[in-house]
Amino acid sequence: MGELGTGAPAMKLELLSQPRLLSAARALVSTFAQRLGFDEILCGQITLAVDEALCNIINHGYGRREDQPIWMSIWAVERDEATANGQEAGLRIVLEDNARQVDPSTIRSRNLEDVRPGGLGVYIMREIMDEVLFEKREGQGMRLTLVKRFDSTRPHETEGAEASEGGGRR
Amino acid sequence: MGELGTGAPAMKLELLSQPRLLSAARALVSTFAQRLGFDEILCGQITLAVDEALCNIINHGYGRREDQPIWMSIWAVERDEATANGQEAGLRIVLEDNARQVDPSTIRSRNLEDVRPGGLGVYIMREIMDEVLFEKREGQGMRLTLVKRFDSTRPHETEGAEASEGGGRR
Amino acid sequence: MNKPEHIDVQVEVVGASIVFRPLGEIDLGRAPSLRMQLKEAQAKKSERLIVDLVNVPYMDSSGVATLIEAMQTARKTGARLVLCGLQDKVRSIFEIAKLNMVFTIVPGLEDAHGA
Amino acid sequence: MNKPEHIDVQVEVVGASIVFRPLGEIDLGRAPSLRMQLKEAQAKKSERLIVDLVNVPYMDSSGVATLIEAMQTARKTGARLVLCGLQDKVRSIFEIAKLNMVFTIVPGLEDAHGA
Ligand SMILES: Nc1ncnc2c1ncn2[C@@H]1O[C@H](COP(=O)(O)OP(=O)(O)O)[C@@H](O)[C@H]1O
Ligand SMILES: Nc1ncnc2c1ncn2[C@@H]1O[C@H](COP(=O)(O)OP(=O)(O)O)[C@@H](O)[C@H]1O
Repeated sequence: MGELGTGAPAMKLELLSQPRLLSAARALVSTFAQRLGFDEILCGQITLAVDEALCNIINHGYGRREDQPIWMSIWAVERDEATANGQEAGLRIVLEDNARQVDPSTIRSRNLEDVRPGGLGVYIMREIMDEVLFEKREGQGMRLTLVKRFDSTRPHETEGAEASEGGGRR
Repeated sequence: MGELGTGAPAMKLELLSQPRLLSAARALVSTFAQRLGFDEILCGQITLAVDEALCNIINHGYGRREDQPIWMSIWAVERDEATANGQEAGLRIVLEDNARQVDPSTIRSRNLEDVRPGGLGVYIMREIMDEVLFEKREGQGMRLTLVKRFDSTRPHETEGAEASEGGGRR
Repeated sequence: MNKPEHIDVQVEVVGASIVFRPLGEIDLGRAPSLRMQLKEAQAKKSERLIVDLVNVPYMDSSGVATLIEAMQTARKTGARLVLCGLQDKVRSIFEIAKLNMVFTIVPGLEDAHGA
Repeated sequence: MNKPEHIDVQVEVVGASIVFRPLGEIDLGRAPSLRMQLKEAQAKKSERLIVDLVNVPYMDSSGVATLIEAMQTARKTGARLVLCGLQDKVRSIFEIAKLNMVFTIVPGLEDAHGA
């Protein structure tokens, strides 16, 4: 299977690290996921995962500084393109920043059983997306790769469905 | 009055010249205009103007080639920022491409009285936006600047309102 | 590179009218699909073609161009073309382009059958 | 550089309950405003705080964190906190974060008064 998203991204959004821009970034992701054919619940979940990632860059990466750049690149392989090219069909979103570099292994969720404010973002990303990869960029800043396939291996949670119960903490 | 939109744009979207990406670009513009405080009708109109501009780049600039870049930069000055900085409050959107350069004076609408398919895009942009400026970029490609102010001088058309009747053809 | 985009349309024959109801946004990518399906509907030569836009939240000038073309076809064959169900955002483009006098536009489907 | 964002909230006192109804998306920019207004509502010390999310189309984890904090405050004072009116997208985040068992969540406002 070819890797999802090689060549130029369909879209690349550069935005300042400002919370007021998040709704526009979400609208971009959600509308594009919808046009690709993800169902409404999945579009909402993908959008949530990206939003959580952007919030973390603003909060942890840039310490709430509002004048810093974030880059969001989006690749898409549609179902019939995938069949034709031997690629996997889905959406690949890469977020990059110029923020301080941290060891990727330190970016993880707390234990969910300990209910308290905060500490849900990374858990949510991993629950929703098929791939969640934090890396240091060459030079400066971090890169986060988020992949969601049409043939997702993640449970599609709906009311009452507890398919991932006991799936562990990451 | 300071010019609307100096310094780094709040957002810059680079997209390939593909019609399937237009809905996502529209969602970005519409949601951001809404967050800035434009009312629903105006958000829809601003989005339409930008969409028409993107269609023209795809159709006329790139002759429907789907692998070419388009850049959309967005600056915003909120109402209270404007008061504080002596700037005009509103939205400035700049579209740039690498397409063939044409004399800006050749980009204009046909006579609307002659009802036939096509030839509405530029007219619509000028009806909606306060500024519509086509320019050749340095080197290659075109640049289109679209500005909408909160204190717009354009009529806000609503059902039955014919404020711009006889406003002439451009 | 990318397949042409498709727009779903419900088509019903009601008496001497065809009701043509597209579902979703009509933009540059989808206008060709709309155009083809309008041609098919017009080939059926009904007295009246009702384009019900109740499920169209957005339309750009490529959609409008497609409807103007359909109107010209209708005129040639002596058929009527009626638009109904326009949402605010869609009505806005017809007003801006000064086409609300050129098309026969009525509020709802029930008004369209007599228009 | 940018002003903190505000979220509109309708607050009503109904018997021994306060109904707290935010309007619009709850995200990183708006969570601080929600937090402040929740604190004000909780300072009124009613028996039950009903957070009616019927007009909230979207919530991220900063909104959820704010509600967890409000729940902890409620527990300290012996008050009840009840959530109602969750739209599908909002319910989804509570399910993913396994918080649907932690909060008291009921379908509609009419169910919340007894919960
Ligand atoms: N972009 C980032 N840069 C640096 N650290 C991060 C980043 N994202 C997450 N982290 C670290 O991972 C932890 C867990 O993140 P998360 O699950 O989103 O919870 P929260 O943001 O509420 O703390 C954070 O507290 C932070 O230490
Ligand atoms: N980006 C562009 N590059 C080159 N020519 C353009 C561009 N945009 C518009 N034009 C020219 O201006 C004319 C009017 O455009 P418009 O009003 O949008 O109508 P239409 O696109 O339907 O022809 C076009 O026919 C074209 O000749």
